[in-house]
Amino acid sequence: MNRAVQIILSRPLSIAGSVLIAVVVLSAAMADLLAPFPDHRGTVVDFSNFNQPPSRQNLMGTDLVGRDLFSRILYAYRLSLILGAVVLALAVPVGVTVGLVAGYFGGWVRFVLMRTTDVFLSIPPLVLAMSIMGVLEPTLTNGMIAVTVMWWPWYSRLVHNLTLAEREEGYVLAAEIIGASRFHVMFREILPNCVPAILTKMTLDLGFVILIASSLSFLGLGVQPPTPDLGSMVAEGAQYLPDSWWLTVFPGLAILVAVFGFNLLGDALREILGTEQ
Amino acid sequence: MSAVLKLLAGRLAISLLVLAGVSMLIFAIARVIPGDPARIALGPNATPEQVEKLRQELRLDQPIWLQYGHFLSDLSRGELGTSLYTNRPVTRDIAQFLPATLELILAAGILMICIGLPLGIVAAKNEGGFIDNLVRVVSLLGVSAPSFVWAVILMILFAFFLPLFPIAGRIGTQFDVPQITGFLFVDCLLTGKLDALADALWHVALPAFALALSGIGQAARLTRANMVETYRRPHIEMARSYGFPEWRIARKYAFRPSLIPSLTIIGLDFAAMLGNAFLVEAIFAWPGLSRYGVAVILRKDLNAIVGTVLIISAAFLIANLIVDLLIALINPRIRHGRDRS
Amino acid sequence: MPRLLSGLLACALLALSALAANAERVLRLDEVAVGELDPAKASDYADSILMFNVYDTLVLPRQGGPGHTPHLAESWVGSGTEYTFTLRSDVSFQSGNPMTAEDVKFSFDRMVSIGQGLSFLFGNVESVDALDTYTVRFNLSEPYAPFVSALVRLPIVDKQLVMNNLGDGEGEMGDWGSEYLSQNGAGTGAYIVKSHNPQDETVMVKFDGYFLGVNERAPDTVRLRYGLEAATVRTLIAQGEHDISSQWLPPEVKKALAADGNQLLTEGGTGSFYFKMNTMKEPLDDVNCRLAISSAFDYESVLKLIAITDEISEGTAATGAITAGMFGAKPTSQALSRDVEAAKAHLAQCRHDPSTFSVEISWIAEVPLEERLALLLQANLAEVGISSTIRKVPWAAFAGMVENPDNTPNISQIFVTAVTGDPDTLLYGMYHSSKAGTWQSPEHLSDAQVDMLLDAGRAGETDGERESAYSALNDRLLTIAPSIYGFDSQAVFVARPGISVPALSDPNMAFGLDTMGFAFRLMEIE
Amino acid sequence: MTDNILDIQDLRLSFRSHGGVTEVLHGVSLSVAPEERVALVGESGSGKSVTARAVLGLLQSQRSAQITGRILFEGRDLASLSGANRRKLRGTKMSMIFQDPVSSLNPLFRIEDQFREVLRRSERSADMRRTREVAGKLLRDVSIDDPERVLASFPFQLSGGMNQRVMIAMALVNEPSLLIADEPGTALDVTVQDQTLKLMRKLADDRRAAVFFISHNLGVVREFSNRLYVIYQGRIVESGPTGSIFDDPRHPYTKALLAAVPRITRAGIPEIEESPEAFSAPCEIHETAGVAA
Repeated sequence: MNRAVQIILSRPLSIAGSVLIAVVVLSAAMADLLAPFPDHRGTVVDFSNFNQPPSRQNLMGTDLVGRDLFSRILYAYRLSLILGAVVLALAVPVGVTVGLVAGYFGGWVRFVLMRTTDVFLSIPPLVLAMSIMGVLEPTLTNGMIAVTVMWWPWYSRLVHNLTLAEREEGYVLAAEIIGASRFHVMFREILPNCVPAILTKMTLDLGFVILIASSLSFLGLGVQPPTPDLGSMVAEGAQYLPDSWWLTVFPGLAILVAVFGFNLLGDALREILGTEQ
Repeated sequence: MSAVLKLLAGRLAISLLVLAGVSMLIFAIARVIPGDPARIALGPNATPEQVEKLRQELRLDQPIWLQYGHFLSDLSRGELGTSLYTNRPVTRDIAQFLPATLELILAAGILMICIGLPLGIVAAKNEGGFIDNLVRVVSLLGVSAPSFVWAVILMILFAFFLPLFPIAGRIGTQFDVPQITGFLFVDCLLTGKLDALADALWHVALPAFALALSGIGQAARLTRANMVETYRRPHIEMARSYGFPEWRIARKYAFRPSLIPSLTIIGLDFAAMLGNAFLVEAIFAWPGLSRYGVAVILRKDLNAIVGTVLIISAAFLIANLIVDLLIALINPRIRHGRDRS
Repeated sequence: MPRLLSGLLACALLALSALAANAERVLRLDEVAVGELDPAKASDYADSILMFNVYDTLVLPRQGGPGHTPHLAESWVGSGTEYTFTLRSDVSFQSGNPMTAEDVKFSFDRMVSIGQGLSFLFGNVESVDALDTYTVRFNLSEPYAPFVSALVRLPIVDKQLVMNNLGDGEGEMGDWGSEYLSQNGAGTGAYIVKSHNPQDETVMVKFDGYFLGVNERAPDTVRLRYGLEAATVRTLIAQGEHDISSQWLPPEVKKALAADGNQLLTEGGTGSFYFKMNTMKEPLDDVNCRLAISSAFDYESVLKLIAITDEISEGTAATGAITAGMFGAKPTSQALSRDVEAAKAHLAQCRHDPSTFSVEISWIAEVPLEERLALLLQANLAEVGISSTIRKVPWAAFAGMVENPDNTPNISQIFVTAVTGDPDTLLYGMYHSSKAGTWQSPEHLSDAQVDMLLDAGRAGETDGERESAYSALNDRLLTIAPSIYGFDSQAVFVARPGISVPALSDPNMAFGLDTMGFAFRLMEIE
Repeated sequence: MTDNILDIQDLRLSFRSHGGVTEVLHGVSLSVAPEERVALVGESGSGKSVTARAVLGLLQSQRSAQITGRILFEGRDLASLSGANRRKLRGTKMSMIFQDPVSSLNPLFRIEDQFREVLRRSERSADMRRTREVAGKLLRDVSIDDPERVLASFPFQLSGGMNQRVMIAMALVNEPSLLIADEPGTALDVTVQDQTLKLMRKLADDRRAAVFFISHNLGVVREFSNRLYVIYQGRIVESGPTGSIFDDPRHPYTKALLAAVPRITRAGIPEIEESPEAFSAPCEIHETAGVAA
C-alpha cells in the first residue's frame, strides 16, 4: 500500500487525478455548506434574475428560471456520484458472478452465459439504455436500472477471461485436490486474484457511468427536474448557445473534470496494480 | 487460408446467434412499452374503430410469441413493417438514413485511426517524456467528456466564433448530387462532382471529429500501452542488435504486433460510436439512422425501434467480424491455425 | 494568421452566396422532424407548410378578416346539410392533368378512408358527389356551421396520378397511393416537390403553370429543413445561411437574433396555452381547488417570460377560455390576473385539505418552455400553500397517459390551436365530454351545460347565434375552471432582413389560419 | 593499443529512474582477443547482460542510461562513433544470440523474411533467392535437415531448439568477428542447451569468430570458454583462464558459485548463500601465460 501511495505521489498526473476527485467528492459531500443558494437545487423561480452571465453573486451565472448554476452543479455532482456508485454496486456483483461461474464451470454453462453477455454487448450501450428508458418512465431509479443492465456484461467478460487464466493456476488445482467446494474455489480462491483488475475497472467506470448517465439525460431520458443533473443542464443550455454560453459550458466542464479525475486515477491504478487490460 | 475461413464461419455463426438473441431482447423490450402505440400514432381525434384497425394491422391484439413469429417471417421476406413516425416502411427509412450514419462513423473511424494511432506511437517512442504525458492528458481528456459536449464545444469554436466549418447537414445547399447509392461521397465520385465531394467532406469534418474524440483517446492510449509493451519484448532487442534502422523496427517489429490488441478495441469503439452518433447527429442535424433511432424511441414506434436496433447491432457485429478478419490477416498464428505450435 | 484565413474564407463564402443569390432566389427555413408529405396524413406545422404549398384547397381564409374566399372553387352555395361548389376550369395539376370534380371526390374519399391526420374534421360529411366536371356536392349528416372553414384542410390531389401509382394493400384501392404520396407531390400548388427526406429536408421549386401565377420575386427554390437545433439555426441565420426560423426557437434566442437586426414575424389569434386540470381525480375534482389554482397563477410573470422584445411576445394576456378575436371571446381589456387572496379563499372552501395532497404538474419534454412554466406554477402554488411535483413527459407517453383519468397528471400543459381557425376546432375537442381523454382534453371534463353550448355553437346558422353560444360557453368555462387559461399564444418566427412575408407581418394580410402565412408564393425575396 | 577484438576499460553504467540514480556497473574492464571464447559469469542482476548490451551499443541511445569508461571494438572507441556508425557495426561485425529464441524472433514474419532482413545489412540488394541460398547453407551447418520447411515457417511453428539453431545461423549470416551470446538456450531444456553450445563452439571455430559468452552457470562455461570473468554486483571479482579458475578459485564469491554448480535445476539458476561482506573482497586476477587457444 505504501508503494501504491509512493507511485501515485511520484506522478504528477495521478496527483492531479486524485486532487480532482477529492475536489469533486468533497464538493458533492459538502454541497449544503458550499452552495451559496442551497434551496436552488429545487424549485425556485426568480424571473427578475434569470439567464444572467457569471457575476460575483452567481459565480457561474443563473439558469433560465433564475437559479444559481454553481449551487446546482454542486448538487448535481452529488447525484452523479451516488448514481455511479449505485450502478456499480449493482452491476459489479452480477457481472462478476456470471463471469466466475461461466469461466469456472465451462461447457454449456459458459456457452449460455457468455453468449447472453455477447447479446448485451452487441447492442451499443447507449441504444440499449435508451430502449430501456423508453419503456420505463424516466426517473432516477429507472435510469440506474437501465445503466446497470448495460454495465454488468463488461464485468462478466472481464472476470470470465481472468477466471479462465486463473483456473489453470496451481493454487486452484491444490484447492480442488483438497476437496474444497466449488463455491469456495470460485469466491475464495479465484475471486481475490481478480480483485485488482476489477478495482481498476471500477475506478475508470465510475467516470464512464457518469458519462453515460449524462448522455441519457441529454436525450431527456434521465433524472427529472427540478433535480439538478449535469447532462440535462447541457442539453437544455445547448439551445441557448452561443449567447448564454454559461448554461452549457459550466455543466459540461463539470462532467469533464469529474470523469477526467477518475480516468487519471484509474490509469495510475492500472499501472500500480499491474492490470493492463 | 482455410483456417481463416473456418474461423470466420465460426464467428459468423455465433454472430447470427447473438443477433437472434438481440432481436428477441429488443422485441421483448419494445412490446412492454406502456401506452398503446396505435393510439399514439393516430393522434387525438381517431375513432376507436380506427385505433382497433391499426392495432390489428400491427398485430398488437395477438400474444407476443405469435407477434415474434410474424416478425420473423416478415424479416425473412426483408420486411420490418411500417414506421408510425414517418408512415413509411421501416426498411425504406433505414435504407435512406443508414448511409449518412455509416459515412459519419466511417469518417470518425478514419480520424480515430489516423490521429489516435500516430499519437500512441509518438507517445510510446517518448515513453515517460513530456510528449508522452501530453498525449496521455489529451487522450484522457478526449475520453472524459461525452461526445455531445465535444460537439457543442467544436460547434461554438469552429462554426460560430470562427466560422470555418458548416454546422448542419451533409452537404451545402448549392450542390445537387443525384442519389445513386445514398452514400454521398460515393455519389459525388460517381457523378464526378469533386467540388461537391470536397464540400461533403468539409461538412462531415466537425461531427466526425466530435464523434471520434473519445475513440482517438482510446486508440492513442491503447496503442501507446501496446507499443511500450512490445518494445520491451525480446524480438525488438534482437532487431536492434542487428542494427536495423529504428523506423523499420518501429514499423515492422513494434507497430504491427501491437496493432492486434488495438484493432480489437477499435472494433469495440465502433459500438460506442454507433451509440454516440445519437448525440452528435442531433446536434449537427445529421440526417442519419441514429437521429431516427432517438425519434422512434421517444415516439414508441415499435417496428422502427426493432428495425433500427437490429441494424445497428448487425453493423456492430459486422464491424467486429471485419476486425477479426484483419487480425487473422496480420497474425499468422491465427492464419495458420493455433494448434501447430 | 487564423484570422486572415477565416477572413479569406468568409470573403469566398460571401462571393459564393452572392453568386447563388443572383442565379436564383432560394428560401431556407426549418421545422421539427418529420415532414409528412402525404396530405391525408398531415397534422403538424411542418406537414401543413408542405400541404399549403404543394396542394390547394377549395376555399381559403380571407386575409385580414373573418370568412372565406374562393380558391380552387369559383363559388359555392349551401347551408345546413348540403353544399355545392363550382370549380375553376383553368386549374391543372403539376402533372399537367386538369383539376376536376372527380379529383375533389377522390381527395375526400382518400382522406376519410385513410382516417389519419385531420380527417376527423369531416366526420359529419356523409358523401361527396361529382355532379359534373366542375361541380361537386358535399352531403352532411347534420348541420355543421364550421364546414366551409374545415375545407381549408381538404387538399385536392391528382386522382389520375395517384391511381397510376397505387401500392399494395387491402381492397381495390390498395394503399390509396400512400407509398407514392409519402415521397411525391400530386397537387395543383405553386411549388413542386423536387426531393423529400422526411428527417432531413424537402426541396421544392416554383411551379410555372400555377393557376394564379406566382410573383417573380417569390422564391424559386425552397429548402425546408427538419430538426435543426436552436443553436444551429441561431448560427446559420447569423451567417446568412438561413432565412426563416421555426417558431420553436426559445425566446432568448429569438431575442438575440432580433437584436442582431433580423425581423420577427408573427402569427396569432388561433390558439392559446392552457394548464389543464384533471377534473376526475382528487384533489382537482373539487371546483374550489381548481379555482384556487387558477387564481394563484401569476398571469403577469408568464408574459414576462415569453416576451421577446418590448413589442413582440410569444403570447398576449388571456381573457378567458376563448382566444381573443374568436366568437365568444372577451375584449382584450379584461385580462385575467392573479389574486392570491381569492386563491386562499377558494382553497379554504375546497373539501380536500391542502396539507394532505400534492399536485403533479407535467410538462411535455419536447417543449422546454413548459418546464419553466411548470416551475413558475409550482412557485405560485407554494405561495398559497399547495405543494406540487413536476414531471417531464415525452409527448408520445403523454398521449397514452391521458386516455385514463387515473393516469392523467393533475395538471398538464398544452398549446392548442384551432386547425381551421374556427373556435369549434379549438373548443370542441377540449371540452366536449365525448372527446374526453385525448391530449387536448386531459381535463376529462364532463359538464352537460358545456356540451350543450358546444353543440349549439357548432349548429348555429348565423354568426350571431354562434357568438352568443360561445360567449355563454366562455362564462361557464370560467366558472367551473377546468383549465388555467394561461395566455393567447402567438407564433413568432425570426426572418432575415430582405425576406418579405406580408401574411406574417401585416395584420391586414394575415390569414387567421395557422401555417397559411407560409404560402411561399406570397413571399418576396430581395 | 592491442589487437583485441573487444576491450572494455573501466566501464561504469548507471540508470536514472523515479527513485533516483542506480549504479549498475562500477568500473568493469575486460577484453576478448580474436578467435577467443570469453565467458562472463554472474548471477542475474550482476550486470553481465547490460555489459553485453553496452558492447552492442544498445544502451548508449537510452536517455536514462549514463555510461562512462571506454569500449573499444577492433580498436575503435564506440563512444567516438556516431549513432549511425555504431549501428553499422551491429549485425555485421558483431551479432548477438539471445536467451529466449522463440520470443526473440519476430512472431509475425516467416523465418526467411527475417533472414533476408539480416542479410540485407551487408548485401543491400539481397533478394529472396539469394537469402534462401545463404540461409539454407547456414541452416544445414546448424544441423537442420530441411531448411526449406524451416525457412517457410513462422517462429511459433518451430520447436524451441529449432528456433535456437535458427538464431545461431542468423547471427552468422554476415560473418561477424564477434559473437555475443546471452545465456543461449537457458529457456530450453538441458540436453538442447548442451547441443546448442557444442554447435556454437564448432561454428565459431570454423568461422574464426570470437565469442563473448554470458552465463550464470559455471558448469556450462567450463566446457566452452578459454577465459572467464566472474562478475558480482557490477564488479569483476575474479578473472583468468578457465582451467586456472576452476582449479584454484580464489575469490569467496567464485568459490560459492562453484559450490553451487552441481545443483543445476531445470532453470539452471544456482543457489548461493548470501554473504556480501566476503563477496566484496578485491578482484582476483589469474595471470595468463599468453593467449589460450
